[in-house]
Amino acid sequence: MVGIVLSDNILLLLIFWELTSLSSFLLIGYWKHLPEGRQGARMALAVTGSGGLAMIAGMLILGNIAGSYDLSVILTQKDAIQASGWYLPALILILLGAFTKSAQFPFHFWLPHAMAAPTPVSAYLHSATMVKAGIFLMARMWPVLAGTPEWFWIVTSAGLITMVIGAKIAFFKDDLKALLAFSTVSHLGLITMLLGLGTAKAATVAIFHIINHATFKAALFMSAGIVDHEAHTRDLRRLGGLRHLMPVTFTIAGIAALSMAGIPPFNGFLSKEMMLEEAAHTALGPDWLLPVLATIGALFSVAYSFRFLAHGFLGPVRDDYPHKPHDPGFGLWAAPALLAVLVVIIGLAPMASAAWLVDAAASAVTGTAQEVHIKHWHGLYSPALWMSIAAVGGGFAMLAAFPRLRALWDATPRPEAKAIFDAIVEPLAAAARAVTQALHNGSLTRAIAIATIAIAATALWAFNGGSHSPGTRDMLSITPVTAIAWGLLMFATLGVALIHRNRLLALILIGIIGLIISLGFAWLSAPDLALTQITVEVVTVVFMLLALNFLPKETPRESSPVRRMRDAIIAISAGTGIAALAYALMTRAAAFPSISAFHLEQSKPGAGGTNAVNTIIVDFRGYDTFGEIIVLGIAAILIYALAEALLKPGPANDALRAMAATRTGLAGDRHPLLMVMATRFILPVAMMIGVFIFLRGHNLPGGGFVAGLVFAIATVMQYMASGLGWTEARQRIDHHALIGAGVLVAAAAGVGSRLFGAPFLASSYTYVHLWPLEEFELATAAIFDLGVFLCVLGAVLLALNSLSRLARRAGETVSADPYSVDRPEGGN
Amino acid sequence: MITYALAFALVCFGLGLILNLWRLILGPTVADRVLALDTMVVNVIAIIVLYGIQTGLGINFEAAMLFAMTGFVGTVAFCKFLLRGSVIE
Amino acid sequence: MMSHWIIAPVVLPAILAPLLVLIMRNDLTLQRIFGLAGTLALGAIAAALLIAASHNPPEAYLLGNWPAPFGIVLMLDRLSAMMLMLTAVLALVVQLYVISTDWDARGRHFHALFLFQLMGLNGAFLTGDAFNLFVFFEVLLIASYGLMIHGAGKDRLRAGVQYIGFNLVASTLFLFALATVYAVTGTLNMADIAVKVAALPEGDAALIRAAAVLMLSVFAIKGALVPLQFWLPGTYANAPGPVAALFAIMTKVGAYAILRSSTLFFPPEAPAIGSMIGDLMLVAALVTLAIGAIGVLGATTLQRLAAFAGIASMGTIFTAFSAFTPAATSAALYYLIHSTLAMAALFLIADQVTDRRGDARLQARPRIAHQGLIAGLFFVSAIALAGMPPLSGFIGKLLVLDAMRGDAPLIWSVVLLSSLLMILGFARAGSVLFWKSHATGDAPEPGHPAEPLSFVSAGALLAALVLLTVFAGPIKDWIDITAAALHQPAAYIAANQLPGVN
Amino acid sequence: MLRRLYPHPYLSLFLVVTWFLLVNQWKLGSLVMAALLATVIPLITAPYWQHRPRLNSMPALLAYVLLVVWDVIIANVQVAKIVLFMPRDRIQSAWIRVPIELKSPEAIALLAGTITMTPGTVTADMSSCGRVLLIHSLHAPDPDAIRDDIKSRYESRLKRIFE
Amino acid sequence: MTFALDIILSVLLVVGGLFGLTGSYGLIRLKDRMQRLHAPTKASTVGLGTALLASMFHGLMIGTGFSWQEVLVMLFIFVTAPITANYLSKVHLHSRHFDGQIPRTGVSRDWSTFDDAPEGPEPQLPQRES
Amino acid sequence: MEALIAIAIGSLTASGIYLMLRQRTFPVIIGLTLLSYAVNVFLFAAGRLVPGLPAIIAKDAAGYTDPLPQALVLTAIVISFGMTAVIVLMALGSWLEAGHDKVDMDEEEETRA
Ligand code: NA
Ligand code: NA
Repeated sequence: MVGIVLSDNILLLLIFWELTSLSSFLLIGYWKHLPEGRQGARMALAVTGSGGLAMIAGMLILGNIAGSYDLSVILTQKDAIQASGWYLPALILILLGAFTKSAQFPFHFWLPHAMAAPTPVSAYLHSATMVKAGIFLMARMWPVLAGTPEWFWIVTSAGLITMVIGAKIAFFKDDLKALLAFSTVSHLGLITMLLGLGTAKAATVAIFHIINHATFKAALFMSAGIVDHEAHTRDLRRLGGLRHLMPVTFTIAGIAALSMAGIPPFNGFLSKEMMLEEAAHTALGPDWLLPVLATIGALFSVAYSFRFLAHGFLGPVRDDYPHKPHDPGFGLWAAPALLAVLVVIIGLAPMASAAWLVDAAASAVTGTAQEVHIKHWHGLYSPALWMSIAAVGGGFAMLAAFPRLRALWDATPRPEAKAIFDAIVEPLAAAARAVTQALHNGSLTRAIAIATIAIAATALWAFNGGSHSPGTRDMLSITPVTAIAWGLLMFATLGVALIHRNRLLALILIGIIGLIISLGFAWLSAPDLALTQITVEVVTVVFMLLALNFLPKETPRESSPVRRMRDAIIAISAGTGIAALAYALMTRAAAFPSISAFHLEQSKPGAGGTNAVNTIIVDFRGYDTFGEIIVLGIAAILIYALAEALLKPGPANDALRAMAATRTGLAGDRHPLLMVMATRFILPVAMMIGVFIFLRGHNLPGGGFVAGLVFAIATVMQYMASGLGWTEARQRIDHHALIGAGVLVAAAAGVGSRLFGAPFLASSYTYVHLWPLEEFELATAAIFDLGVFLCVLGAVLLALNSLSRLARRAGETVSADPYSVDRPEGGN
Repeated sequence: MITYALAFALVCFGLGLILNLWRLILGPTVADRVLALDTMVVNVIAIIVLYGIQTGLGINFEAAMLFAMTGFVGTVAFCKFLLRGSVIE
Repeated sequence: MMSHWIIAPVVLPAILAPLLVLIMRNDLTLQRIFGLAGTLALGAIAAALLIAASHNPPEAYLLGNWPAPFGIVLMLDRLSAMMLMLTAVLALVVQLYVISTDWDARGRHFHALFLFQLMGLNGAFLTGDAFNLFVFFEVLLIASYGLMIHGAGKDRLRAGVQYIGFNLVASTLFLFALATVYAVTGTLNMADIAVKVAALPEGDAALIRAAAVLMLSVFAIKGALVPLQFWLPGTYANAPGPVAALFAIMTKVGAYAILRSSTLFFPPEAPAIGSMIGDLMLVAALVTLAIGAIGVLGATTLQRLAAFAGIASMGTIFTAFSAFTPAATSAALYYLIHSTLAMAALFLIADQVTDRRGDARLQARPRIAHQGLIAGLFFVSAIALAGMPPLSGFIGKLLVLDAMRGDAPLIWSVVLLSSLLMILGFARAGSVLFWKSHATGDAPEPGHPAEPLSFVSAGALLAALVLLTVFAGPIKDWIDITAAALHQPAAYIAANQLPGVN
Repeated sequence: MLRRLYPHPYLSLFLVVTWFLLVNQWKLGSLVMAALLATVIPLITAPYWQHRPRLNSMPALLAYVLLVVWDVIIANVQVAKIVLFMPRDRIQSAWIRVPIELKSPEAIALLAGTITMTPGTVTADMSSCGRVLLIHSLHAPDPDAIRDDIKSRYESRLKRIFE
Repeated sequence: MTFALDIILSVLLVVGGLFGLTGSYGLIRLKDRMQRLHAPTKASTVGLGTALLASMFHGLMIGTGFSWQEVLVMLFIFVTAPITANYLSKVHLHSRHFDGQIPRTGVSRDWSTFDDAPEGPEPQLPQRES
Repeated sequence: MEALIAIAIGSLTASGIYLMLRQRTFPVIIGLTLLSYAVNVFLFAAGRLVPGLPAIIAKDAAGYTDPLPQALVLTAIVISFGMTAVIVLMALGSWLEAGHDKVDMDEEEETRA
C-alpha cells in the first residue's frame, strides 16, 4: 500500500502492487478452513493477479514511451505518451490492473467473496485500503493518462456502472459485512467516475471523498465487528432493536451511516454534493444520462445506509439473538468513536480540518496546485441540491418498499460469481491437463521420432541457408575385398533392422558389423581403432547375451504396418542426411590445416611416443581419456548399485526367484573338459599378450585400454571355462579396488606433474639403460595408461560380477569342480 | 608374381566371406550361423595378414591376435548361450 | 601465471569419489562426512575462482602444458565461475537434504555418484574444448543416470531407461556435430573454432550451419527446448526428490552450452551463421514457455508441476537468449540463477510431501505432519516460480520483459499469459494440497519424524532467493559485465594465445 | 619353494618362449622381462590349475606335436578332396564312440583336440564319466578302423607321455 | 634368394587362399550340419595358418627379419579350433537332431551333453562383498 | 570408396534410428549400438580415408593419416561402451521390476509419479 503511494520507480511500484494481490490472497486464504475462504482467495489472486500482469505490460509500455521508469520522468511526458500509438494499449492494460484491483465493473464480483474472511478487520483492510490501490494508481497516473476521450469514456462509465450496481446489491445484502463490502464497491465506483471526468476539480473531489469514505467506512466496519462480536451474528434479519442494548455502538454507527448516506452535516454529504455537482455539468452521451445515473447511485446508497441502521438498530428489542448483546468495553469502541468524531468534524468544518490534506493530495495527483472550496450550501439553484433530495426521498421510499423489492430481487436470477469463476478456471485447468498429458504421454519412441524429424528438418533448413561448394579430394578406388566387406556390412546392417525381433540373430549380425568395421579400421590406417572396436564389441555381445538370458528371446510384432512405414521413412531420411553429410566431409579438404599436424610432429619429441594416436589419448588429450575412464568407472559402480537394488526384496527379486523354478531343458556338461584344459594355457598367454600390448602401446598399436580389455577377455574365457562363481571363489578380485585404484593412479599421474609446477597431466619421459634390461622408456604417460588399464579391467569384471549375481539369484549354482565330467584319478 | 598371388589369396578369402554370409542366411540352425560367423572371423584375420604383406608394413600382429581371441570368445559365448543360457555360469 | 586452482573443481571430486568407492564403500557415515567435506571444499574453491574471475580477464589453463589449440584448455571466465558457484551452492543444500532424510541409505554409492556428478558439471562449465565438453557431458550424464535410478523401483527404472535412451541419442548427435566441425575447421579448441568459423570460406557455410544446428540441438535437448523437452517431466518426476532438485542445474548446463557456443563460435556476427540461431531459438523458446506454463496448470502431481515450471523457466531463459543482446543475456542469467534455486526448493518440498503422503498427487488428503511449515515453504517457492513479487522471479521476469522490446507484443503476451497460467496452477495446487486437506476433516497423521535439516535445506534455497532479490542491484551489475563479456569474446579468445591470432 | 614359485614349470618355460615370439627378437634384455612375466603370470593363474600334471618326457611331447602337425596337413588335403570333389550323397558320415584309458585330463583334452584337427573327425562330446569320446567322422566307410587308428596312433603315445 | 622367397611366398599364398576358400565352400556345399563343421575347423584354419606362414617369410623380404609373432596366432587358432568344434557339436547334439544316430556310451553315464546332472552342491563360498 | 562408406554410415544410422523407434528395450539397445557404430565411423571419416599410412611415426613413412579423429573415436567407443552396458542393465532391471520390457509408458504411469 504505502509502496504504491510512495514508490517513484514504476517497476518498484509494480512490485508493491503485486504484493497487495498476494497479501489479499494470504489475508483471505488465512481462513482456509472455510471453503468460501479458499475460493475467495483463489478468485482474488486470479483476478487481481491477471490484472497485475496486464498492469506490468502497460507500465513497461509507458516506460518505453517515456524512456524511463521513473514516475517523476513519466509524469512529465504527458504529451509524448498521449500522442504515442501505444497509448491506448497501455491505457487499457493499466486500467485492467486498476479495475481488477479496485473491483470496478466488470471485475466487481471478487471483492465480496474476499470478504468471506469473517472478521470485519480483514474485510476492512480490503474494502478500505487494499482495493483502493487501484484508485491510488489511477490517481497516480491521472496526470499522464487522463484528459483524453478514451480515458473519459472507459473510466467514467466503468465507475458509474460500478457505483450503481454495487449500491443496488448492497441494498439487498443481509450480512452487515457484505452490505458494507458492496457499498465500498459502489463508493469506489463513485471515486473512479470522478477521476474519469478528467477535470482537476473532479479529481479533487475524488480525493476528498476518498478521505471521507475512509473515515465513515472504517467506523462502520468496526461497528459491524462489534455487533458481530456481541450478538454472534451479522445477519440483519436476526438483528434489530440494538439501539436499546448498545447505544454507544448505535451512536457511532448512526453517524457513520448517515455520512455514508450523504446526509448533512456529515463529511459524506459534502463530497457527495460536490460529486453530484460535477456529474450535473458533465455529458456522457446524452446530457441527462450521467446526472440521472449518479442520482440513482446516490439513491441506492441512501437506501442501504438507512437499511443498515433501521434493520440493525431500530425497531423493537428481540429475544432471539444468538447471544444477548450489550455495548463492549471502551477498548473496543474507542477507535470507531474517534473515527465518528472525525466524520463530524470534517462535516462541520471541512475547510479548517481537511482542506489542507485535500489540497496537498489533489496537487500531488493533478500535478498542479489545487485550492479546494468546500461549501455546505451550494444555493437553491444548484442541481446537486435537488439531486440529493431526490436521492434521500427515493432512499426512504425504497426502504419502505423493501419487502416487496426483496421478493422481486430474490425472484430475478443472478449469475453467482463463484460459479462464473469456476466455469472459467476449471475447464481451463482441464484443458491444460488434457494438452499436457497428450503431449507428455510417456512415449519415448514418439519423443525420439519427433526429435529426429525436428532436428533433421532444421539441419536441412540451415544447410540450405548457406552456400555449399562440393569437395574436390580425389577418391579412394574400390578393391574386390573392400567391396565384399562393404556388402557384408550393408547386409548385416539392414538385416538387423529386418530380423531384429529374433534377438539372438540380431546379436549375431551385430557381431558381423563389429567385425567388418574393425577390419575397415585396420585397413584405413587405424590399427588402434581396430583393436579397440573388436574387443569392445565382443565384450558388449557377451554382456548382451548375459542380459538376453533373462529377457524374452523374441520381440513381439506390435507396431502396425503404417507405424513401421512411418518409422522407416523417418529413419531413412535421417540416414540419408547423415550419409550426405559424411560424403560432403570425406570428399573435401578442411578449410584450415588440422591441429593434428602438431600432434604428429610432437608425438616423438614432445610426448615420447611414436604412436601418435596413443600419445594423443594419453598425453595431448589425456584429459579426455581421464574423463573417459571415469565414465567407465561410474558405469561399473552404477551397474553394481543397480544389481544390489534389484537383489533386495521386491518384484525384481521375486521375478528372479521365479526363474529359478523354470530352469529346464539345459544341456549338460556346463564346463567341458576341453575348454577348461585349453584355458589353462590360453589364459596365461592372453595375459602375456595383454602386457605386451600395454607396454608397446605408446609406440605401436595398443595401450592401456586395449590391454585392459585383453585381460578382461582372458578372464571371461576363464569364467566361461569353469564359471565365474568357481573362479572368484578361488581367487578374489576386488573390482571396486581395481576401478578406484585405476582412477586414482591416472589422477596421480596427472597431479604428479603439479609437483613440478607443471599443469595437470603434463607428462615427462626419459629413456633408461639398465643392464641387463634392454633400453626402455619411462613415461609418466605410461603410469596414466596403467590407470586406464586398471579401471577398464575393474569396470568390466565388476559389471560381469553383478550380472552373475543376478543369475545366481535366478537359480544358477556354482560348481565345485573346474570341469563337469567326472574327475579321473589324478585330480583336476 | 607375389602381387598376383596376393591378389588371388585376397580374392579367395573375400569369396570365402561371401560364402560364409550365404551360410549365415541359409542357416538353418543358429549353430550354423554361429559357425558361419566364426569362419568369417578366420577369413577376416587372413585378410588382415595378407593386407600386412600387401602394404609392406608387416603383419598387424595385435589385430590378428585380438581378432582371433575375440572370435573365439564370441563363438563360445553364443554356444554357451544356446547350451546353458548363462554365458559365464 | 596459471592458477592451478582452475582444475581443482574437477580433480578434487575425481580423487575423492574413487576413495569413497575404494575405502569407505561400506561405511555410510564416512561417505557422508567426506562427501560433505568435498562439496564444502568445492564451494570454497568456486568462491575463490568467482572472486578471481571477477577481477581478472578470462584465464586459460593449458592441460598437459600443451599450447592451445593443440592440447585441451580449461577456461575460467565470469560465466563459468558463476555456474561453478551455483552448482556448489545447490549441491551443498541437496547433499544436506539427502543426509537428513537418509536418501543416501536407499541404495549404494550415492555420494560417489554425487561427487562424480559434480565433477562432470564443473568440467563441462570449465572446459574450453569442444570435444572435451562432450566427454564431460557424458560424465555428468552417466552420473546422473546413477543418481536418477538411485534406489531403483519400477517406475524409476522405466523412466530411467527413457532418460538414458534419449540422452544417448543426444550424445550420438553431439559426436556427429563435433565430427562435422572438426572436418570443416580442423580444430576442437572453442576459441580456435571461433576464429576459424569467422574466417570460413563461403563454400563451407552450409556445412558449418548444419553442424551448428546439430550441436545446438544437443544442448537444446539438455535445456528441454521444445520439441526436445519430452524427456524431462518423466525423468524429474520419477527421480528421487533431492536428485530432481540437483537436476535443476542439468537443464542449465544446456543453457550454458548454448550461450557459450552461440556467443563464442556460432555468433550472429559470423557471416556463415547470421541470425539463424536467434530466429530458431525465439520461436522454440516461446512455445517452450507456453507448454511449461500449461503443464503447471495441468500437472497431476507436485513433482510434475515442478518439472513443468522448470520447462517454463527454460523457455523464459531461451527467449531472452534469442535476442543476443547483452541486456537480454544478462536478464536471462539472473533468471537462470533464480529458477535453478527455486526449482530445486520446490522439488525438495515435493519430496517432503511425498514422504508424508506416499505420493504428491494434487488431490485432497488428510493433513500431513508439519503441514503448516511445508505449506509455507511451498507458498514461497510458488511465488518465486510463478514470478510474483517480492521474490527474484518477479525481478527476473521484469528484466527479461524489459530487455525484449524487440517483438514486444508477442513476447510480452506469451510471457505474461504464461505467468498467469502458472499463478493459477500454483494457486490450485497449493489449495488442493494444503487447504482442501483441512476440508477433509481427518486429523493429521501421527508424528512424522521431523528432520529439521530437511526443512533447513529447502529454507536455505528460498533464503538464497531472498538474497538474490535484496541484492538484485549489485548482482545484476555483476551479471551485466558478465553478459557484456560474452558478447565481446575477444578477451576470451586472446586468453588462449592461439598461434597467429593477434 | 621353487615348486611354490613355479607351480607349472613347463608353462613358465612356454611363456618365456611366448614372450620372445611376441617381442620378435632374441635379446638378453627381453629374457629378463620374459622371466619376470613367466614367473608372475603362472602364479596369478595357479588357483585355476591346482594339480600339476605328470609329464614323462618333453621330447616325446614335441615329437607328438610334430606328428600331429604332419597329420593335420595330410588331413586337410583329404578333407579338401572330400569337400570339393566327392559327390555329396557319397559322403558317408558316422558317429563313432572311442573308449579311452587316458586318465590325465590334460591328456584327454590333447587327444580330443588332436582328433578334431586330424583326419575328417571332430570330437563332438564325451561321456559324463570321461571314459568315452563321441566322435563324428566326415567320411567313414569303416568306423572301427578310425577308432583303432586313433587309439593306436595318438592315445598310446599320449599315455606314454602323460602316464 | 629373393627369387626363392618369391616362389615360397607365392606358393604359400596360393595354397593358403585355396584352403581358405575350400573351408568356406565346404560350409556351403556339405548338407548335413555335422558335416559342415569339418570344413571350416580344418580347411579354413589351415588356410589362415598358411597365410601366416607366408607373412613370416615376408618379414625376410622387407628386411625386418623372419617374423615370429605369427606363430602365436597360429598356435592360438589351432588350440581353439577344436574347442569351437566341440561346442558347436554339443549345440547340435542338444538340438536333438541326431537322436537315434548317436551310439550309446556303453558305460553307466550318458554323453555329457544329454546328462544334465544335478549341478554339484553349492560350495560354501566366502560371502563376497564386491 | 568414400561413397560406399557414406552409404554404410547412412544405413547404420537409419537402421539404428528405426530400431530406436521400436517399442521394446532390447531392439532399442541394438539400435543404440548401431547408432554408435555409425557415429564412430562418421567421426573417423572426418579425418578422411587414408589406407596404408597409420600414424606410427617412422623415418621411412610415406606420410600419416590424421591421428586426431582416431583418438576421438577411441574415446567415443569407450564411452558408448560404458553407456551401453549401463542401459543394458537398466533395461534388465526394468524388465525384472515391471514384468514387461516395453519402452513407452502409458499415460497413467507417466503422470503417476
Ligand atoms: Na549420453
Ligand atoms: Na554413443
